Amino acid sequence: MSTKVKKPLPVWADVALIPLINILLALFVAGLIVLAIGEDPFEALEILILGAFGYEESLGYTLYYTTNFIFTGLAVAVAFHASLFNIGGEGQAYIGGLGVGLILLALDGILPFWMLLPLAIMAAALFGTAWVAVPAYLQAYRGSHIVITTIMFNFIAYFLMNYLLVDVIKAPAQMSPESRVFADNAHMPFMHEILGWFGIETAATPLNGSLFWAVVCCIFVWIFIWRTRWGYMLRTVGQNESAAQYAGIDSRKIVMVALGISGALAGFVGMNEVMGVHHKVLLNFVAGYGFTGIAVSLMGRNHPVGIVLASLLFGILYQGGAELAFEIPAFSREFVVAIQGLIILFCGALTYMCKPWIEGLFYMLQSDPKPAEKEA
Amino acid sequence: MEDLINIAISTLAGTVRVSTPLILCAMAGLFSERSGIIDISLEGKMLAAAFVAAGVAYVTGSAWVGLGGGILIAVGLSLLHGFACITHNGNHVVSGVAINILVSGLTVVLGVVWFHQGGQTPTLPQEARFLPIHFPLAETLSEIPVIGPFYAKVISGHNLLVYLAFALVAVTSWVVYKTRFGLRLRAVGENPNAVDTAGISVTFLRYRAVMICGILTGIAGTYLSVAQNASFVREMSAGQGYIALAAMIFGKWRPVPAMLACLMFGFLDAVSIRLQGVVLPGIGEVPVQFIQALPYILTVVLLAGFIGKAIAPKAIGVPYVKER
Amino acid sequence: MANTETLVEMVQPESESSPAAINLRGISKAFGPVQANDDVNLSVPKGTIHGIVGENGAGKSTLMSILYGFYEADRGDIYISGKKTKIKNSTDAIKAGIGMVHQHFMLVDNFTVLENIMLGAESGAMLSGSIAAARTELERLEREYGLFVNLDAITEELPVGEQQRVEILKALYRGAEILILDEPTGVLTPQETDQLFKILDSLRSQGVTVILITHKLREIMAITNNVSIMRQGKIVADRKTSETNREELAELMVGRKVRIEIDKDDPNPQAMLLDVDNLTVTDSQGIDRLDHVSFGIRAGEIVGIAGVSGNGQSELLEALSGIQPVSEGSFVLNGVTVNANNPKDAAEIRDLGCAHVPEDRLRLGLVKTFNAAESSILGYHLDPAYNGRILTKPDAIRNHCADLMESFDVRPRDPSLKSANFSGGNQQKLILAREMKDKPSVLLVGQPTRGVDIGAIEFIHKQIVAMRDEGSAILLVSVELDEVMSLADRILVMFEGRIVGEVSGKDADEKTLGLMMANALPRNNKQKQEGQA
Amino acid sequence: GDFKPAVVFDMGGKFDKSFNEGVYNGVERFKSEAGTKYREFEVTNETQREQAIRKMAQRGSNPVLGIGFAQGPAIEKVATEFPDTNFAIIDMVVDKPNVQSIVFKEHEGSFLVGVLAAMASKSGKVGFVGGMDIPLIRKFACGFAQGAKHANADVEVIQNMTGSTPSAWNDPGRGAELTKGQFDRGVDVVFAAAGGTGIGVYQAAADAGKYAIGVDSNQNHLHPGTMLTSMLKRVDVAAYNVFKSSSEGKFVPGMNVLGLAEGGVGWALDEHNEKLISAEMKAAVDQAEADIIAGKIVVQDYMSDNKCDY
Ligand SMILES: Nc1ncnc2c1ncn2[C@@H]1O[C@H](COP(=O)(O)OP(=O)(O)OP(=O)(O)O)[C@@H](O)[C@H]1O
Ligand SMILES: Nc1ncnc2c1ncn2[C@@H]1O[C@H](COP(=O)(O)OP(=O)(O)OP(=O)(O)O)[C@@H](O)[C@H]1O
Ligand SMILES: [Mg+2]
Ligand SMILES: [Mg+2]
Repeated sequence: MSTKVKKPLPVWADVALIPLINILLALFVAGLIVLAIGEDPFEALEILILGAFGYEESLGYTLYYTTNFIFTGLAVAVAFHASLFNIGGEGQAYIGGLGVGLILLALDGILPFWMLLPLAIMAAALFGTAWVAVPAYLQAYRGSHIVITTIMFNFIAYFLMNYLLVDVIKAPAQMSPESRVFADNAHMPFMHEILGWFGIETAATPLNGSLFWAVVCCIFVWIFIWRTRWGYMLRTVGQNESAAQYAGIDSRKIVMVALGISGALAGFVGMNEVMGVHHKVLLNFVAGYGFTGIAVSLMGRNHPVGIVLASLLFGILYQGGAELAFEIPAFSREFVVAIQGLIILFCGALTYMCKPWIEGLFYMLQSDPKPAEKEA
Repeated sequence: MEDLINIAISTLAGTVRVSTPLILCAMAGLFSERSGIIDISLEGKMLAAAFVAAGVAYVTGSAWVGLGGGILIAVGLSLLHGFACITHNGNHVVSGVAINILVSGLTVVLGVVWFHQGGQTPTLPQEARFLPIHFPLAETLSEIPVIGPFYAKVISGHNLLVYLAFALVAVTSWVVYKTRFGLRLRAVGENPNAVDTAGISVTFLRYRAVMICGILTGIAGTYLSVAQNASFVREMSAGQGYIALAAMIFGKWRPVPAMLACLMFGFLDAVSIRLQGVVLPGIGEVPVQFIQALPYILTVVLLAGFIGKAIAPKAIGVPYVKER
Repeated sequence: MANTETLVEMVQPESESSPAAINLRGISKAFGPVQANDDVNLSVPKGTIHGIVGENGAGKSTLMSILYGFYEADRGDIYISGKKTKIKNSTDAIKAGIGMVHQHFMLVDNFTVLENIMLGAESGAMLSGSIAAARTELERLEREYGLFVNLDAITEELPVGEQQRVEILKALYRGAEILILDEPTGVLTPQETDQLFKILDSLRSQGVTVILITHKLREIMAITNNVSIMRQGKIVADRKTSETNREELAELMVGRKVRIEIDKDDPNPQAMLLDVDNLTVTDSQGIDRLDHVSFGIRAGEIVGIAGVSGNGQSELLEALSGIQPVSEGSFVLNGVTVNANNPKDAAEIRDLGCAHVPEDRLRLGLVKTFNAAESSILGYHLDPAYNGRILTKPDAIRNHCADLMESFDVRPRDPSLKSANFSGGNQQKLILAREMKDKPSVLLVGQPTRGVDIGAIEFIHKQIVAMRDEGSAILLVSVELDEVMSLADRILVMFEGRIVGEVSGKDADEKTLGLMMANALPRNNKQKQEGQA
Repeated sequence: GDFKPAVVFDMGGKFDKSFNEGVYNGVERFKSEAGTKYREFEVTNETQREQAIRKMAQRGSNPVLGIGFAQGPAIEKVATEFPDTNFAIIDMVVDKPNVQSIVFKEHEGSFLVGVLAAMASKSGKVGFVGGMDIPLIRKFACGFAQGAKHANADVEVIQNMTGSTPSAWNDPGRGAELTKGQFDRGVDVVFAAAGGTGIGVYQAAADAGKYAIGVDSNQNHLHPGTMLTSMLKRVDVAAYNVFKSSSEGKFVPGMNVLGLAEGGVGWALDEHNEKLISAEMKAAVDQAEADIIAGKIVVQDYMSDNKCDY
């Protein structure tokens, strides 16, 4: 029998070992650069890790970023399963935040929190969806390429928000282009407050209730995609449109649904930022989370679990990176950005680089390869 | 009337200037994507090229050497993209995003270290730039109404790279439709199996495609920092890579339509610039933001109204693996 | 197993000296866990046609792909006319004078025929030159072998039959000395097949060596000099064609006796279940792909559609199954009228009790990336049996799939295996099982046995007849004439979107049908009137 | 507490070719003179402001200097948490006992360069190019327009904004295009308050042989001969003083409004542009300065009422 039979990698190697090796590779290369600018890579790594987990405050920030990335990552993923590339998370998140803001500005004095919360969630979803509705419609019924239209709608969102904040919702007699701060009953409780109710004292961080909602969204997306008929139809359309037609699935409706959900998920970034952290509508609070969501989703292989892990990684990079810039003068924020780029490159794009070696290794470790059983 | 014509002409001149980097990037993206490699790192490549070109041009005092430097770095990044996507079947989009992020950070870091001007490169002396070329008779003819100024401002009076960009559109469509390489390029983006079984190396073919993509983005970047401006400023590509990508799709991955899309966008942009602060009868002053958003809105409208379904090359973004 | 030397002698009556054109020694190839080829030895004398038969997934395509350099063998040597040759990629193969027509065509859909043929064999860096050169050369080839194709047609718009001619021209254009054909006749009409065999014959007479993979033993007997039988990645036997027969080959392939004819008793047609009236489908260019077609199918009968592929059969199926909109005319399905004003999509048609086995299994029939279980509910995904109010019922779906696999002997019996990883034959069985499961009153079947090995064919035919006997109305579209003849109770012949003739299954003969299909027969009195009888 | 200076730059970063960079130059000067190092951080998103400022305070930094109106809320919050730490903020008013608020009368400085622009213009058309369309920038524009009108009642002022994202502060290409557009409409003097985008504006002016006016720091040296002048906003001095005074234990909380009178704003005259400023221009602008200080001229501050109706 052939000794050449290669066993496929065990699952754990595929989903755990390889990513780990990739991260190490990325850190190694990053380390070389750190050396190049005359700093100690290990110290840097330590600061990065401690800065991300070391003390309760840092953990809070890490998870706060993670929350945003989960939302945008899921948004991209849902669209991807219908083989649609929603590059517009940025704009949808921005407008989603607007929705939350408007609702809260209108009702914060009037309604109690437990009524405002669902309203805010709906507003975020609704506005996010609304912002993708036109591109979605054009994609479904006019065949206009979703990538172009969503890029355009990102720009349009920036202009719209800039106009609204400077000329419309800016609180009078205040220099900065921001809305007034919501009344306290319209604040998403912070995690330290929530834990406080249970008598657990933690440092104040921007991490807030939205994290729970993010988790809910993960579960929802998983169920929706793999455990409902709509998810089934969505994946069918995404994988093989003519088969969908054969099955009597209206791919146009599906496209609308997929992008609608995608937009809603992106919109929740607005909730985390506006209702959870800043308690007011302000300029460019999205800060690129939408775009990074693309990398998050793809690195997470468009699966909620993967996305959570990828989001965590990015959370670490953001918070730990900030700490690096804070602690080591030589590390400008741009330097940190560059390091992030490297890590995305290795963990996201060069994922399979080391796979052959690993496979080779595994099959060397394989004692007597058993004859491959045949099919058909 | 008189100055209306002037406005019109200056708008067209502006259109040409604004469109140039878009056109170069659109052609670049076209080569890459026709070969099946999605490239959203046009932005990053252009930015890197702008940085290196400006730096090199400053150090050597030669725009041409700067151009060479810009092209080199962009090709280098293309090879990195290829290494990830072609050799290691990595995800094209992630690789692109990574390159964009890497570059936006690195340019500033290195800029600060090398030039101590906060990521900006020193202002280039005129002789180290690509300066406007004035065609013969431009002055004399400019007396003639309409045609004169048109010739002087729109046709003549741009720098070399502008003319190069338009020439390259012609070259691109010639290469894509009239040469062996073009035939194979179009084939590999549609069905790499066919190319492979025809005895052509899919890998090598795609690498060549992304390298051409690099060369073109290199020129685009150089235009930004050595021709249009006289120094590199952080993030100076300001999203034009994405616009170019959109324009290329708008043109359905075909050279001339893609160029027209770029020109359209440049035109809308040039118009919006000149519309800022105009007072419309009745409405009063239109908010700046609306005017600024106009090009993007109109692009969507045109796309929806007149451009049919854009069908990407079939094999785009799909890694080529025989043993599934 | 016959060792190669003796084999070479035995198949070389003429020049003892000249070495075998192809000589494969100990070829092995594994795909992951699957040992696709296992120590294969094969020797093909120059100027002969060598047949290879074997069940689906036996390793035929893989072996040929290795010879053509598409895959690299894990072990083993290749000798081309006696000389050891390294074939690392298709370039080497082409250099060695090998040409291959792949089972799944390797054509660029949106290219013209000419471009497809030139690709990789251009004469210069500029196309203009190559085009002119290619044209003349191809026109010569076309005349020489009677292989006519419109060089300027867009490939994807051509019927499969012609696409295959393009593939053959591709090989000949590269001056192939050795020609490999992987299941070439799967998509051809008898005429086209005869045509092809004439070509192969003339090629042989000019010293070209041909390897022919097919599931149709009749063809093996008709044209090959020698034949090798593959099973489970091994060559289990070599025979001289003159010294074997279909029954033996079938047995060698499947490892058991198979009956090649099916016996079915006469139909007793009942109520009209599908009544098609002047059905017309017009494509985007405004051409009538389906041109005022009228016929009816009663419960308990099989109506077969014969015709050269690309004469409207696909449109007929797609219109009746709700995939393509009806442009004109109508059809009545179980009493419900469907026409331009009252369109129905595929789902609605299914709800009317009409199931559809599509011609193109990979494009329509299933989703490659889905696992078998998921593919096994495609089109029935809304069925309450698999859905709660919100959630689907994974177990129900798995069991359903397992049942299907059991009842139609789909191998491997693994509902969680990716659909793509079943051989086409097994994919086909899964689809048939799915569509026949709830005993639809009307069944539309397209190419039920395309590229399926005889073991499976026998089984599938039995199932179809069984359905008829249980009172379903069945529309069978197939380019396999003997399939149509042996299954159908009535045969309609289509040409250019019209029905040009009808014969009853019993007294149909290949010749007249063939002529009808080419519309070369004056319309005889046998049509229409008994159609509605 | 003891003197451990720290500065938190805003989104633009310490090299924004604008007020962040001004602050950077100021604190660098302090560093080189006093030889005391300072902690620094550049925020990259909205949330980091508070985080960074608090971290500084936690690390015992004192004083903590925040840049830009956007840091107001953060400073306010952290200042309450750390009553013993001194804070200072530029471009925003935070009313806390341990906070010094430094705001500039940009409108006054802009007024002066507006006067110069109007007088230097032959075509009677002057231009303004802003970065992002935010109130602060409208404040510059409004002051500039008033100055121009003051010098020449029927001068036409054409205003452009670059964009609606932070990238509007780093888009020289677009800046150049906007400027060329204005030139084509007859403008021959252009004032840019647009950070890095200004680089493109000045370059375009140099290429076209028209006048440009710098902003914040003295940018006359960039293109001697075409840089008419620069509107000075001495954030560098302000930042320097914050550190200096605290190092001497003389930190004073409260409002600190820097206008012409206080020398916080002004216009730049040096060897690079002296040839461009005629005697009468100088006279006129000095006069205007005197009048403003004397209160004879009241320059309308856009931010006071979000209006620019002069
Ligand atoms: N691309 C591939 N990747 C992985 N495994 C493959 C691939 N192609 C073939 N195989 C494996 O090799 C075996 C033989 O495949 P092959 O295509 O040679 O069968 P075949 O004889 O051509 O079957 P058929 O009669 O259906 O064409 C299959 O059972 C399959 O498991
Ligand atoms: N992705 C894959 N992974 C593993 N095996 C595969 C894959 N794709 C195809 N195969 C195997 O290759 C063999 C032939 O595949 P192919 O698609 O050629 O089937 P086929 O030749 O169409 O079968 P048939 O002759 O029944 O039509 C099948 O046995 C199938 O199991
Ligand atoms: Mg096969
Ligand atoms: Mg087959």
